[in-house]
Amino acid sequence: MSLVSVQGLFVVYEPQGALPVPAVRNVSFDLEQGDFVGLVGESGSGKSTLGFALTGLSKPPARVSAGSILFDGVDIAGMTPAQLRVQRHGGFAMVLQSGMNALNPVRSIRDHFFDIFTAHGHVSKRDREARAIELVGKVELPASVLDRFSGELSGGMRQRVSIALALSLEPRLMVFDEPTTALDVLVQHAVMDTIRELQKSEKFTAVLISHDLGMVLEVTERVMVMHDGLVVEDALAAEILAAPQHPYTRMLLSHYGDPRAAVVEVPGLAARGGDRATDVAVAAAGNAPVTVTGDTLDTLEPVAAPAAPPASTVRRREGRAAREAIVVTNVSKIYQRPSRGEEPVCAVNNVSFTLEPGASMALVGASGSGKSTIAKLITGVERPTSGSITFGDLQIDTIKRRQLKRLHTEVQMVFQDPYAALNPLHTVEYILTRPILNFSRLRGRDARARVLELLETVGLTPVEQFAARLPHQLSGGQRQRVVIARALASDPQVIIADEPVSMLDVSLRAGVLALLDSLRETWGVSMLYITHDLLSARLVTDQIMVLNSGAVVEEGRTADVLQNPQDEYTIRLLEAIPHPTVGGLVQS
Amino acid sequence: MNVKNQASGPSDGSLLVAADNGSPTFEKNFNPFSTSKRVATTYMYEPLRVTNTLDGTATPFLATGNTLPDAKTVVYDIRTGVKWSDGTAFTPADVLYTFNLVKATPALDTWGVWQHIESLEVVGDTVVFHLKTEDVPAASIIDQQLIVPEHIWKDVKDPVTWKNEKPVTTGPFVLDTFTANQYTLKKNVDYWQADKVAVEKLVLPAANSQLDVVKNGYDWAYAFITDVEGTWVNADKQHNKYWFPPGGTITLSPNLTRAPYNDVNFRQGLSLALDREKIATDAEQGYVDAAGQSGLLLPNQEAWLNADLPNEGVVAQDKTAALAAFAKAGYTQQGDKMVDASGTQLSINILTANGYTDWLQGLQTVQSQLGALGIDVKLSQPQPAAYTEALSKGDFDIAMNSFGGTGSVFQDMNTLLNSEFATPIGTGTTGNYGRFSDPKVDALLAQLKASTDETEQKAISAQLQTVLYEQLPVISMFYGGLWGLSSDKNFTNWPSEKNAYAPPNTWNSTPLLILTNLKKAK
Amino acid sequence: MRYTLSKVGLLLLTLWAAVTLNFLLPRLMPGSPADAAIAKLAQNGPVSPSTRAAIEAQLGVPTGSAWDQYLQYLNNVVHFDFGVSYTFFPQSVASLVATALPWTLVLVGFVTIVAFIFGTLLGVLAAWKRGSWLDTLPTVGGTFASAFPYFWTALLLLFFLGYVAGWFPTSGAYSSSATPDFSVAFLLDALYHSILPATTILITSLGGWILGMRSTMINTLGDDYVTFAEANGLHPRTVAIRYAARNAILPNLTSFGLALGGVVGGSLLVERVFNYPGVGYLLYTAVVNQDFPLMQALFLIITISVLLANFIVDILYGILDPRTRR
Amino acid sequence: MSPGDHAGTANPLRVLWRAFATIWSVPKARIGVAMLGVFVLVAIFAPLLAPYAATDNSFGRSEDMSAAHWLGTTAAGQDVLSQLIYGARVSVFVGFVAGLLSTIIAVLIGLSWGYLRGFAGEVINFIVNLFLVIPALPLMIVIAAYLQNGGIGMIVLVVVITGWAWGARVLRSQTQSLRSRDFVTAAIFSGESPSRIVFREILPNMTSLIVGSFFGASTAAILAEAGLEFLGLGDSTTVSWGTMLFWAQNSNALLTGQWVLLFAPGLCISLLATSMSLINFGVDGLSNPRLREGAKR
Ligand SMILES: Nc1ncnc2c1ncn2[C@@H]1O[C@H](COP(=O)(O)OP(=O)(O)OP(=O)(O)O)[C@@H](O)[C@H]1O
Ligand SMILES: Nc1ncnc2c1ncn2[C@@H]1O[C@H](COP(=O)(O)OP(=O)(O)OP(=O)(O)O)[C@@H](O)[C@H]1O
Ligand SMILES: [Mg+2]
Ligand SMILES: [Mg+2]
Repeated sequence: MSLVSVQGLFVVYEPQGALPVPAVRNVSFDLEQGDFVGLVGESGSGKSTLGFALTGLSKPPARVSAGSILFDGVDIAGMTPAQLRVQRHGGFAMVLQSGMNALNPVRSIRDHFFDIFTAHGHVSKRDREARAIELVGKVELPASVLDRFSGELSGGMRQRVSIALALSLEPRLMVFDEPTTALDVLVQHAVMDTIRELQKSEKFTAVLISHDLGMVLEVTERVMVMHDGLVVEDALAAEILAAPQHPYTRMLLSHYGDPRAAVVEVPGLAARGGDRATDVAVAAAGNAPVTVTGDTLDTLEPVAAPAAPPASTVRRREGRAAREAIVVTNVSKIYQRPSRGEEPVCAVNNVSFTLEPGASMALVGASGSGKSTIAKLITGVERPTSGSITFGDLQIDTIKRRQLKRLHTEVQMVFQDPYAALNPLHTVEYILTRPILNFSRLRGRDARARVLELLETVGLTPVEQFAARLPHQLSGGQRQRVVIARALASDPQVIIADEPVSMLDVSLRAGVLALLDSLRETWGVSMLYITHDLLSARLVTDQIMVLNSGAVVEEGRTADVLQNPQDEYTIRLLEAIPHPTVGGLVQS
Repeated sequence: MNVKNQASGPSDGSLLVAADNGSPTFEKNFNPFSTSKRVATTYMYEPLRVTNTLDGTATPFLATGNTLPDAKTVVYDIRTGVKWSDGTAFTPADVLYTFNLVKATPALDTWGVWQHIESLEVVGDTVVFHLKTEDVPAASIIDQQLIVPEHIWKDVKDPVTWKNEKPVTTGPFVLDTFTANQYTLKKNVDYWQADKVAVEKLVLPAANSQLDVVKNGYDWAYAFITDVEGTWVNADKQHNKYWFPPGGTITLSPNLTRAPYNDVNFRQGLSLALDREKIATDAEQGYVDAAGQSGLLLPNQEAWLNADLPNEGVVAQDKTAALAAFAKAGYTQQGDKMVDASGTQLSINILTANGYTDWLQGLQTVQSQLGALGIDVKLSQPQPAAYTEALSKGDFDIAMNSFGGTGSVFQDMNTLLNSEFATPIGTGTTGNYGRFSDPKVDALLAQLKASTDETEQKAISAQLQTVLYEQLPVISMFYGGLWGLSSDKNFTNWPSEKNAYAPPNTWNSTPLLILTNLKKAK
Repeated sequence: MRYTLSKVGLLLLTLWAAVTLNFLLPRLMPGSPADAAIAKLAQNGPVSPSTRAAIEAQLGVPTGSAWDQYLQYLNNVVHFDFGVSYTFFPQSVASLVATALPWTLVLVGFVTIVAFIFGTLLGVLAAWKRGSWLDTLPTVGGTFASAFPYFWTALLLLFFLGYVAGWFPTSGAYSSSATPDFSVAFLLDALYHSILPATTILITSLGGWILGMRSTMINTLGDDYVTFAEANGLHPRTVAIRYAARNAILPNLTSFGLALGGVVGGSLLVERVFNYPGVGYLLYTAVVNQDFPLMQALFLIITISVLLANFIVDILYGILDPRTRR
Repeated sequence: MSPGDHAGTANPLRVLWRAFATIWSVPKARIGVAMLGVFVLVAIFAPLLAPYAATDNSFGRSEDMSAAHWLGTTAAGQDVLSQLIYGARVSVFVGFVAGLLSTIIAVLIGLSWGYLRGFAGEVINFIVNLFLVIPALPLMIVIAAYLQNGGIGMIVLVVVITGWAWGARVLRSQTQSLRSRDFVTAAIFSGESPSRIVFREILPNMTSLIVGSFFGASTAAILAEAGLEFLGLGDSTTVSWGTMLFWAQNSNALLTGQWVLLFAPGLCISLLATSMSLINFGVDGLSNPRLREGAKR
């Protein structure tokens, strides 16, 4: 008998005053003891909902409306909370998606362990300290963390602690809900390794939920792909890699590539060989669009369709290409901690570079390495502690508030989170009109014409319709396009894109990247592309700079640096990237 | 406070009185010179004579009587055989000492005796007061000074701030127990007229809400109470009585230095426009009568009334006459508005004190009565202190105020009319707030002050009444009542309309009259 | 430590501001103390002109420039010398406050703490049993009760339980015949007298705590660590109390400190209705009689008490929340 | 703002309408809105509804309930029901005006100082904290005694002086958190002026908080007005529920057995305040979906 047997499961959300949302639809599968299964799918496809149902954590407004979840032959969908609680020890455990916040900030880590031991009584009072130390040891943490509070731990440590806590229940089934999303690439890698090791040694059945097919393929044996509440594919990792059945799976898979490869290709984006500057060809519309049945505008966007508008509607910026370079010389930024007695942070340490007119440069590095700080320094949002930054005749490091407006006419920013970067209360038209009114002399009808032109440029057609929309009526990718359009409104020479696609689903990324890339081509702007994702850096930039702890450790042509990294840090960054092709094949 | 006061039983001879309100508790202060002394201090210390403020008759206490050899001298015959409550004998020297103490410490001179006295001396069993001027009414002021024992007070360092926690007195009662919530006095067994004191014990709680008074069977209370018949009387129909004699006149006092209030026609207009009965009823729930323009408290001072005044001086509402008077003052009715020559509406601003709710209710009626003539009436009600300041400095148009009630016609009239008090606007004064000034009136007052002959006094008073009636320095409205509530259950012979031997108030020395007149109920 | 130090600094600064404000306010009021004393006497009948002079002589008038007065005032405040009350002359303000303060402190302090604890518990319960009658009853009841004006509740209780039913004494803090001491009899007597005022404050302030706690608790119940604790099979009581309530109480603690000011104000009204000899009643007396020294001292005392309570709450917060310790 | 946020359209009126709709969807709040509506209507149409004029004292004193006087008469001979109906005007007016004014001050101070950083921000932070800590009612009493006799205007002023701080604090911290949102930074990049950022970008996102703080301030104002009038520190000639209680207490309504005189105005105050608190349940839901009612555990 299987450990877990799910039959015809339906889970619906029934929020007050809104229509019910069917989040999981008719899902059936079995899990055997010791399985390591991946569950992938884009945001909102119902992965977490399924995970919660599996571990008996569905609570209002979610409701298991049909089907059964047999755990060891017992249906847990119909259990009372008390019965479920008994099952928690030696049964099923879950590591939450936002594991960062899964710890009570006012209880020490030790208390967390002891609470669990007390609740289930499976560890005697005498042994509990030793057991707690042993458990944190399993996730490679020192015993001293037991005295700490969650606020004193880094994200990776917190995630490990919550894994250890789940482990302390001695579960037979463990569900990891995106255990690494909020983490830095390097840490992500390390935590995944820990999970893999643990699963091997403890022999529990594991379900790994992730939107990152690459990572899942790398570590699991079997993969289930969810789309719109349905499990559209359920097969061994090797099979999926070799012969994906469902178009959605194929689409997901197609977006993987190794940034170190000689030629990198992703649908919707031009293939990347050695030197990008020679590849000026713009991906043509209709390049391998993925079609998925039952798709809506909001959940899946045709990948490449609007990437490059027909040349006839958008004027090429003939003669208006970027003229000035941004010159950064020996810039450092030290943040004084607001509370005294704490070490100041050196966010940027003696960095120098030049962003030539029309160039596209990547700034990569792990979280906290100072990438965003450099963006802030260049855009005048923050002042450097030392060093100088110039843009043409503008001395950005000492810029006055009044001159900021002039700087922003020329240097614009594309924000990381398209959900946060748009005021939810303003229409697209308002959002785009403001910079036009502020930076240009266009008024009234002319301004509106310009708004429509911008929308067309970023491929939001029909333009009239999009102009009237509010942000919540747009998909993530569409929002990011609005953000880009806003950045273009002032007709800038330089665009700084701070992780412009990291918040977007895989399916939307390529489109936005393609747009950025083509804009750079057609409009001739220079671009500073900030990311921790080396693959995308490879795809859209010519030059790269690798930052570590605020300092530049390596720089050069993107293809060169990635194919032949010199610095150890760069090598580690590259290693942290999941390689489904390699890993999956090795496993099978 | 207990729900039922145990102290009040019919047989134990104790008397429960709502006389002293703690705010909310009592501070122990029995200094007879202090303004914040415990009320019952005056039940223990005695003055030379006690005047019934209703009609001005005096009853001898520490003095057996006084004579005026001339208008500049008063001779008091001091009672003999009186003992202080510590056993020491009371002597004329104590009287001398008290007055000299007050002279040496002006802060103690709350009666202002030294404004009248030049010097004093002990002659045998008498004390002779030499006055500054011919000053017949001075005796009524000297009368009131409470006498303190020399042998105690001579050792007091600062008589102004001394709290006199163990009062040594001559009066009918001595302090018994004291807590912050209640104190009791017991009968002074050595009192010189102990046979007249039927009360064995006086109980004075700090909390005397009207609910307490009605429900807890008080014997004596001073309280303005809504629907006295339905509440106080109703609580014990057989015994509970009330008596609300007039204790002062509530007036509208125009600022005579300001136009148009300086125009007698204007004042006439105001006076004639008012229906005093209605105002009195609304303000005091019908407990008091409308006041006449004579300045006297009727019926108590009936003997002094100028018989020539029509209707005993009471002005009846007469809108036509009022309009005529206003017309003479330059105000005519235009549509429903009273306007001056330039057509602007007449607007008057009446000053009263915040929290004097009965006045306020009266004023609201004034407001509507004058409003009916087209006059816009505004009320300004600052806190009492600010009200007093505005009054004293003359910073008002027309103010609600009271006068009289001392029992002495001269005192009442003098404070109201003497130009001596009419200080310039902006300088404080203590009487005659409207700044009335008339040499003829001053002369009359001086005459009255020097007169020892009652017939002459009455004649002069009649002239002053005419001045009040004709010139309207203040517009009388209604009498301020003295709100006496009493119960016959334990003690009888309370002052009443038929037996008005004392006003029913619980403060000052007049309660001595009551406490020496009460009889035990059978 | 740093946390504590910065709080102490803020406390001192606020204190200074309160003291200064306190110096200014009464001085802005019209009418002199003598006017006030006369106005008070005048309610008992006409005041003779000569009385005024005597009263002015008794009370004395502030002298010197405003700045000198201010410095003098600061100096006095530091020495707890608030001068002599005008209303209760020659009683010193300090002694008046000293007799009144304990009553209010005990009444308000005790009731507030009880209300806070009780209200918090009810709030926790309501949030935990969301939608059941355990939620509806305290929530609706609390909403209602917190909308009652203090004095109205007081009047109703006074009338129905005090006069009509006669179960409780209707005024004062102890029987009129009793003398304050620490005997059991007296304490029982005082307790008996405090029931109605205490109930008033309890009824009126309870609702706020219930509602506040309920809404923060519902928030924390949605937090991930609560879900995680549940997923780990902890006992629901442990989850409710050590996880959800423990965290929900923190923001409520701050509003507890701030709400104290409201309770002190409410007690003023309650004291007035019940003739309770606390600082609220005294302040009312002082205001009505324009008793500057008394008013200043009381206002200051009340402010300091609330400040101190807030300070304690802040420190407590620091202890309860490890996040502030760093 | 989260992706699922349905914030309505850019038009501020529509935003308010949305807010109203959200409030209306919460049953408790719906009751509150209905109650408030009744009070407002009574206040507006008082002259039509009241059987007599509020200050007409031509009736018998302290009369019991009768057909002519449903709630009896006061000790001054006024009709209690008419006073109650006219009294609604003052409470509703004070609640509305004082609530509005203190909310406006709270918004101006909370927003501008929440947006600015540095020393000025610290100073205002300190002042706000000071006003938060100083007990309001005693302060009100002292100020009311000082301002004396200004009638309703004075009471509104006093309530506003002591009542804005709480809202300012809440709005300030919300502003501080919104200030660091990307869309605010984006507005800077769009060349917007600081005032426009504060009032066009940040402010509309705090509608629910502002509405909530308005109702909170209104409730406090209504209770404070009643308290001050009851203490006799207001203008006793106005007809309001507070002064009705003052006069009832003054004329010992309990002694004459007319408990209605105390009961009715107090109940009205409570109900009006309750209606606002009930509406706030809906406002809570507006800003915090978790608080939406009905989700049982
Ligand atoms: N509390 C809720 N109320 C209503 N609908 C909800 C709720 N939580 C989730 N949903 C909806 O249920 C669907 C599935 O959500 P779920 O959280 O399972 O997605 P997911 O696959 O885990 O996505 P992600 O990768 O973003 O975590 C989504 O459409 C989501 O909008
Ligand atoms: N305003 C600030 N005050 C203090 N420290 C700051 C501030 N902003 C950034 N830092 C610190 O500076 C360092 C660099 O931060 P930065 O945001 O530039 O990193 P990043 O490379 O963009 O990281 P991520 O990939 O997570 O966005 C970090 O240690 C961060 O904690
Ligand atoms: Mg999820
Ligand atoms: Mg960053």
